[in-house]
Amino acid sequence: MDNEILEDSYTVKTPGFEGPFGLLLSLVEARKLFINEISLSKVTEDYIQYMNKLGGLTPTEISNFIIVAATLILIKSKSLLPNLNLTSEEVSDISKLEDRLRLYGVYMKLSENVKNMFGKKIIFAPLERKNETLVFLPDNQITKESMMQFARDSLVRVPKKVFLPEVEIKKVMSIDEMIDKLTERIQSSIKMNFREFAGAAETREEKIVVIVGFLAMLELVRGGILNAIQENNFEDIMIEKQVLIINEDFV
Amino acid sequence: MDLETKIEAILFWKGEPVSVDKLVDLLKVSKDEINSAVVSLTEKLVGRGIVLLAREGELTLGTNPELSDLIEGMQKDELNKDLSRSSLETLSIVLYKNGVSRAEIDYIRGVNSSFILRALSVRGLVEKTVDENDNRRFIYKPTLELLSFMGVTSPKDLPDYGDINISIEAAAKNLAEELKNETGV
Amino acid sequence: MDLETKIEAILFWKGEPVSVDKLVDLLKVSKDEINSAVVSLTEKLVGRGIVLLAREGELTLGTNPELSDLIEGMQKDELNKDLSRSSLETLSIVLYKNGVSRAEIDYIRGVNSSFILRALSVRGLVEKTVDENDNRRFIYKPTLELLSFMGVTSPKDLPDYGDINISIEAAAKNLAEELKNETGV
Repeated sequence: MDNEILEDSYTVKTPGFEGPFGLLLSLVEARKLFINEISLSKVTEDYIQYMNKLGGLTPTEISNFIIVAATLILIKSKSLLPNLNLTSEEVSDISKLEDRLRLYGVYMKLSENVKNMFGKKIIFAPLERKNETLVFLPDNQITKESMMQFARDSLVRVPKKVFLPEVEIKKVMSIDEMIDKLTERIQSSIKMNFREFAGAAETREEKIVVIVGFLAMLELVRGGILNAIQENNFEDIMIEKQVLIINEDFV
Repeated sequence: MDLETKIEAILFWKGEPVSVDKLVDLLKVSKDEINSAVVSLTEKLVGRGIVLLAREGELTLGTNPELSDLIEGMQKDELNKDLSRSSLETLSIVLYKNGVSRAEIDYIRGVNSSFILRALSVRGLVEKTVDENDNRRFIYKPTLELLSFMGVTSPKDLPDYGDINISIEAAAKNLAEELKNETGV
Repeated sequence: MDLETKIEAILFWKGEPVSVDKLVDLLKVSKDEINSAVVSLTEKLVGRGIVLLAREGELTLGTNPELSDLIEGMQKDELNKDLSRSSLETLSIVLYKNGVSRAEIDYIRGVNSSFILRALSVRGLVEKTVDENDNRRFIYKPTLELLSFMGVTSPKDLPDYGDINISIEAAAKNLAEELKNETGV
């Protein structure tokens, strides 16, 4: 049961996913599992491996994946070490992830309808009518000055390229800390519970191998986090694929 | 002339979406009267070459979706029927929620959607409007153009439209909490 | 779908007279069949907002003549209405870009501008011409009447023309590239 790590990873054929939920859902579905803690703990390694292989993502996109990875790590840790104490916040993170994944799944099912229907039976609007009456009807609001102002205003509202928002960096950095602490907790938990591992020496060793493997996995995640943060510590490094910021007041 | 006849004539003459407010103004009747005339006009048009497209507050006439191939064959302009993965995800949420904030879309998708929403808005498939219930926030709604590409005259005609709401309630509760916590950020 | 339904859809969609011969050609039926479908369509439309008009072998749909006062009033109303903020903004882009495609306006404004451009052109403020560099697309220009109304002979005489023109050009180009890959496949 616990040696899932040693099992071959399930492959997700094409990157038919857009974000972290898409990846996670496709991993769960590839194993024909339902969404719950058990299935999520089973796909954690696959998820992290995929995440580290994903290329060409912006730091913001990477951080979206990392945030989900953090919760998966909690789930996995709990499944490896049932007596690991999780904070109430961590417990709620886990149940929220399950709920969100189910919600995402609902919309992905619905998106099949959209995909099947879009552009198939179109309701056409009538063609543009030929100008019946040729008139010139200006408006006193149109002046040289007002037009200049409107043109300038529209330029102000054009989306700007932005860096990864500071909030995102903070979120990702806090996950780095979390992994630190978790590593500590797991290591001390191994020491404390070493004797409590039930069964023959063989099973015990197996368990240790699994946990050590998992700790190595945590290091991998940390690598991804470092990449995301480093790229943002230097202001002159632009996000590779420029992200547009949309001012909610306009558009 | 009854109200539905007048509405039909106005929509035909305009040839583009007309707001219900505008009809109220033009025809000097109440919103409720317009709405019930819309119901009977929709019924009268069953089996006709023309359908009435309606969403909250806006109406327009279009060709019967069953005649899509016929009209498309006559059409010169090329239609863009392609949807990227992120367009598809985002449109599904906007259509089935029929009015949704960007925060909710982000929450469901797990990624930032501002870029794709702008792209879909440029394409005329979604529209950003001020939330009637809370004028400090914006919601995204399907446009009549989107409905016409889907071949339905109202979001309620989408398959599985009625069934989804229950399964979504539980998650929506969590969402409300989540969003409350994040507004401070 | 029966023949009269198809004819109704085609006439509605075209919005201008279509010859019976053309319908024979499009629908692959005989002239007699068209003519009898026209008779039954005319009957169906009795008392509706739309009527079928037939003249010298050509067919077209129009609004019910009994509603002509309503339609005329609406037309007048519309033309005398003050321009909305969105219309004025769109007009300013047409002026400062001096020859702009609808897509470019859409990219800059972040929304689809087709209905607004239509309204501006009905009022004689902008005109749509075929792009000399690419005859599959249209560009919008300010009309001469608009320029003289503003007291300029060319958009170049507008305040800060050079500066704003360059910024708009650049924005349109950048945004077009950004969005190109987003909504499609």
